Amino acid sequence: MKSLKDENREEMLELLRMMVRIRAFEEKAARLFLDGKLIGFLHLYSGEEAVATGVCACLREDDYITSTHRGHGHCLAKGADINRMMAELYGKATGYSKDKGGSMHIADISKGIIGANGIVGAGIPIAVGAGFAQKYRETDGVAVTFFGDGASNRGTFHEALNMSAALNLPVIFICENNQFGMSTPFAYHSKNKTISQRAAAYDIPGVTVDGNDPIAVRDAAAIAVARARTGEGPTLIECLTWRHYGHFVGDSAPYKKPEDQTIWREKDPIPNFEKRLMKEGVANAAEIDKIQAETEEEIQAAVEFAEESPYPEIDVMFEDLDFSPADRKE
Amino acid sequence: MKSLKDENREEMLELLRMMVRIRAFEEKAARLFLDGKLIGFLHLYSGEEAVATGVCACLREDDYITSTHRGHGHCLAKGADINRMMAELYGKATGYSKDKGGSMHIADISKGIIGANGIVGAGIPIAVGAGFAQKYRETDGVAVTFFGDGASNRGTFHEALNMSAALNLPVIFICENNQFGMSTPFAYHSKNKTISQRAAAYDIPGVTVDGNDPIAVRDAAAIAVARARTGEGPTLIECLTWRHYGHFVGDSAPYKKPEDQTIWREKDPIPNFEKRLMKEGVANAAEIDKIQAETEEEIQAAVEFAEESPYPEIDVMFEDLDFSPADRKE
Amino acid sequence: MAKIITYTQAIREAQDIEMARDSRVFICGEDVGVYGTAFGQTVGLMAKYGPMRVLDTPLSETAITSLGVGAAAVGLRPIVVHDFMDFMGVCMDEVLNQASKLAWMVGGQTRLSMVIRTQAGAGINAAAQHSQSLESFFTHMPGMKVVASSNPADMKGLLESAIRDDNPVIVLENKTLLGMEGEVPEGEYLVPIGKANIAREGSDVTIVSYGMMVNRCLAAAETLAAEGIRAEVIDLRSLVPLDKDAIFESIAKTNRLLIAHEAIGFSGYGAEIAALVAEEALDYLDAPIKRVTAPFTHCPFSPPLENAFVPNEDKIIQAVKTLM
Amino acid sequence: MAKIITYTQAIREAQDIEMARDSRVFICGEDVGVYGTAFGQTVGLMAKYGPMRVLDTPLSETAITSLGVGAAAVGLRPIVVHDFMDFMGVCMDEVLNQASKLAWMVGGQTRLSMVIRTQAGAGINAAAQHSQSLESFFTHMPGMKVVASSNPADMKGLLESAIRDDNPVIVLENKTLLGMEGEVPEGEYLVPIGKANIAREGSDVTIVSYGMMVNRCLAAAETLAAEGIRAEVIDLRSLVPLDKDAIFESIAKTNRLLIAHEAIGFSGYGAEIAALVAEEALDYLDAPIKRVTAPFTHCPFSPPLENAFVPNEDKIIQAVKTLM
Ligand SMILES: Cc1ncc(C[n+]2csc(CCOP(=O)(O)OP(=O)(O)O)c2C)c(N)n1
Ligand SMILES: Cc1ncc(C[n+]2csc(CCOP(=O)(O)OP(=O)(O)O)c2C)c(N)n1
Ligand SMILES: [Mg+2]
Ligand SMILES: [Mg+2]
Repeated sequence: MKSLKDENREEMLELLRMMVRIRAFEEKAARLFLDGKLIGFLHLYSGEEAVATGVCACLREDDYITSTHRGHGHCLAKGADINRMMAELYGKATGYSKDKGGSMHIADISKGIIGANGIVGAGIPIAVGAGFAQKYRETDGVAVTFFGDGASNRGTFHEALNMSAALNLPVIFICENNQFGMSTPFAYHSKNKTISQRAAAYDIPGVTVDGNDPIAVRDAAAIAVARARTGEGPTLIECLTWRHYGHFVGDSAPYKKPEDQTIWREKDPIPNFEKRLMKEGVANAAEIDKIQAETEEEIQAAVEFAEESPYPEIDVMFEDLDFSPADRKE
Repeated sequence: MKSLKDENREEMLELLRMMVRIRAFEEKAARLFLDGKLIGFLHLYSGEEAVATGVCACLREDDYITSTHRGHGHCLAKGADINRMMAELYGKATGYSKDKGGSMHIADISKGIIGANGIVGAGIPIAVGAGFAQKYRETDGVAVTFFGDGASNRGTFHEALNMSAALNLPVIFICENNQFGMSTPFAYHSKNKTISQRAAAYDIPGVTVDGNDPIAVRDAAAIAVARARTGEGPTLIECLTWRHYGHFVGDSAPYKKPEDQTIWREKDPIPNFEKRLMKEGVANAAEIDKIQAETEEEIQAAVEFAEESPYPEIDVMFEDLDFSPADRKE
Repeated sequence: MAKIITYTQAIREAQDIEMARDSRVFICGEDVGVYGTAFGQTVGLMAKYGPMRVLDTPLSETAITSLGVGAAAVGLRPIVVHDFMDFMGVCMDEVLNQASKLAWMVGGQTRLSMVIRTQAGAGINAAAQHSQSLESFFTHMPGMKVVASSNPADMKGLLESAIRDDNPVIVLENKTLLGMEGEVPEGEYLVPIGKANIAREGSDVTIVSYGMMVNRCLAAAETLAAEGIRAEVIDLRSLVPLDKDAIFESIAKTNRLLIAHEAIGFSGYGAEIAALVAEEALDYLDAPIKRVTAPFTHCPFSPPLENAFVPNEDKIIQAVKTLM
Repeated sequence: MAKIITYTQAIREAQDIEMARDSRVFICGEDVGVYGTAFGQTVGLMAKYGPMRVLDTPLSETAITSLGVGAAAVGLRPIVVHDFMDFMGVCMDEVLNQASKLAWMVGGQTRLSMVIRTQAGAGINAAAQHSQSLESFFTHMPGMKVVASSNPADMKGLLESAIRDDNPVIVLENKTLLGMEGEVPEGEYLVPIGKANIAREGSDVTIVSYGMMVNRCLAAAETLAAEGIRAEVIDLRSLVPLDKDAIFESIAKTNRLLIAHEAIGFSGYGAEIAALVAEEALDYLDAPIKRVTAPFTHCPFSPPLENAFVPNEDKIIQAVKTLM
């Protein structure tokens, strides 16, 4: 594991803060669901925080991301507002979509978040379009797409990687290999030992990193982002990680082996990063506690915001279906 | 190029005969089209005969194949009846489908030909189903799918290769890399230098062979078929080849460079194989002429058969849409 | 003999019986084996029939459906599972251009005996990409049969018939019915495909429906009865082939027609029913045809919006009253 | 000013004008650039606008459509080309769950200004997988507009309007109209989306149609006129949004309705028109509604069968006569 000696202290604390924020958001969402306050499908990102955090640390606001059904972490890491996200889960009018979307459809276009997606693998080629737009406009922006090991077996993965490679687009493919597509183990659904080895099929770089180490993720992403910004094309990064809970809140995950669960719990990215920060003298316990406490407050405020927000008017469901040409921003 | 010394003479002549038959069929079809006797889309296989011929030389009647829009060669090589095929092109009742299908839908289920397909790439995963059926029934049969370089960029390619690898199915993937998907050159539509390198993405063997050499194709296919028959799973074989004409009859192929056309015309599989047979003393000119002459007769007979056949009754278009349970073969 | 089981158990039982009966029948799809799917319709079947006959697959709907097509083309009888109908956009070519056409395109040289089991409907706060009722697409594909059940017994009987059918059949399940209990005959049980069920007799108005919505129509009919309006409720069960005669006979008696379904109205399946009546049975009608459907928008996540989106008894009752 | 050009040239010109006008507009698809597609609708545009604005792509409809979705979501205005509508099964999810829903699902934070150009129709002996008219699918997707043109002028005007529209629009071309010549206004030309065209006035019967079939309806109307039957022919031009009023006003006058389209009838788009009339304008009718459509089967290859499959003037004439 890389030493943190040469790292910027503020950046390190921000990485921790983001991971803690994501975790706190997810744990709160789970609690609220079990308390009957939230409904629908909630796919939690707990355990995978280092991936979104490490990747988005390399991104600017004018870079784009596409996300998945398990998207809260990506959205927070890319700068989405925690209050509006919580309101979205609650089904309230102050949510990002006036609450038509819910957990699986959070987006913040102003922050470059093109959206979570309920169709597994659908976001992958949408990022190709966003990356194409960057190139079309001759910016040095990039597009990043997050997706799972399960999604790596959808045709969209293949078409998107090939197209980005062939057209040399600034797209970065982040595969979150959390070892399962719903109940199906990676070793069952794929014969290949790594997902990164698929990059060779398109003559682009592919790398596998410890997805529970935000520094390893950030370093790999930084290289990929730099390549993309300078016109060197796409990269595939596989991040090995683990989801702490079931596929969705309510799934008890009987298909996970207890011994694996134990091993991976020990690799939990947050306590490990905290220990590392302390051990390497980057932060002390008090500073870390402060981050935890501040985050708790943020989350509490978000819950209050959401609870106090009104439900949307019924007619909202008919909005945003037809934009007349008169509305058009030229 | 491998010596033919150790080859079975009859087999060599059969390889030649099949290539000549396919070529003659295609050239006749083109002529008939230009004479206004045939209509619709005709995608000719001229120039690519060594692929279907070499592969099908390794197959049994109880092996399955799926084919493409450019399927005449595959069907002939797998044993389809030339008369019924010609009738199919003519739109006659004696065609394989009672003439509902036409060129892009020729099939002979009794010969294991599950069908040509008008949707590029659709046949690839259908072969996975046929291969699955072989394994399900515990036969040592295999399923082969033919597809183009263009099709190798469809999601179906990816899903099919991964699924066959993960489930260890007896499927052989034959990519006919004829350098173009319609007008789009391979070097434009794919960054990878070979298509066979995509096999590594699924931890299965992949190999590129000279698709204009029936022996090279047959040898690669023989290895793949043997692996599949003995439960060792799928193989991807890329055959480098060239279509002599445009994408379909009527396409003048302005996108082809004349110099490439010249180079590849010199690699024409049929005259080259004929020369080789003669040079290595496997066959003499008279024997080869005889094959040509016999084939001409076959084709002529097929044309006559087709011309003399009636058009189907109109009501035939309502047949085969609903098989009542009473018809069911138990 | 009958016993009380749930809709989910009826699905499981139908598959179990048919798999025991015919070794060519197998199930394939994501998470159908070890997990028995997130909703439980295949729980226990892998343990009983082994991993080839209850095949867990990679997350590849296109290849899964094609696996079904290829296996069926050579004589097996696959049950392909796509948990949510919404996902079938990703394998639409396989349904539209392969499964529904193959037997016909090859002139009947083979048959394509394949079932696709999938869930339709809203009502579980799953939002726009997990709540659709897209059946009208599949009813516009010659060669494809489409059935939907409003209760556990029909579910069992239709699914068994679908598995034995020599054509591709889409079997629609309704998410909100999975826990519904009902009396279901034991052992082999076949409900004929193509035959509607008069779920309630009446003489004043005909309500045609299918799937989950039938239950809301029945509840509405109960309320209407209290007000003196006797509604006949037809549960189509089979969308293709459609039992036109059942509809025509009923409206010959009632002279009024309401069509109710969960899908969006515009270009929904109800449009075809209305069109057929307007073409072939217009004279029977004493009032305009009415449709009660989801409005022309996407299914919203927020609970009050979703409640307003899914048609309910009240809307059915109001609509019936406008016809009287 | 107007000039005589073909339908294909009209398509090319509309794209050319809009690309010159708005640098956010680009075309992407297989063989659209160097080749100008097999049918020529984009010939010369790559030479004029360069390879980024006329983007040749790999053979990957899913990624092509998604490229459009992603680029549109961030403000570009793609024209996605799928040569044949039949191929759109392979990217149905991208149309159904992404393009049509994205702007709505994100609460209007962005718009999805994207055109999909594709060809419908039979008549060129291209058989079951290259001859379909699948428009009804797309009319069942809220958020998606669908237009179809029966002649070069409308083609140009509808396509330009579609490119300027702030919603996803499917623009249907007809294979058999590609060579059709007609007078087309020069320069920018917009035909409003959502407004039907009374292609021929009449008082005895209303014929509603769109796309290629409009021309057959007009020919039939001509023949009928000789027999004293004055048919009004409505060319819908826009399927979604639908100009209901144009239909209702016409049948208020004629009291008879025939709907003609190339698509299969069952669950075809004509069903929705019939249903709307049966719901909202039944009183106007003095006769049952009639539909003239392709029969419920696949498009056959063999020429005599294909001829029998595609509806023609005779069938329209016969059907009108049954209404009189
Ligand atoms: C196309 C499609 N198929 C299936 C599903 C149901 N589904 C939702 S998430 C999921 C598993 C996804 O696995 P992976 O891509 O590894 O992501 P993870 O959930 O592990 O983050 C499945 C099967 C879906 N939403 N979309
Ligand atoms: C899904 C789909 N997309 C596009 C087409 C149109 N089309 C037919 S053949 C072809 C090119 C196929 O190229 P390749 O796979 O290399 O096969 P080849 O024609 O070279 O044998 C295209 C684009 C189609 N039939 N199906
Ligand atoms: Mg996963
Ligand atoms: Mg090719």
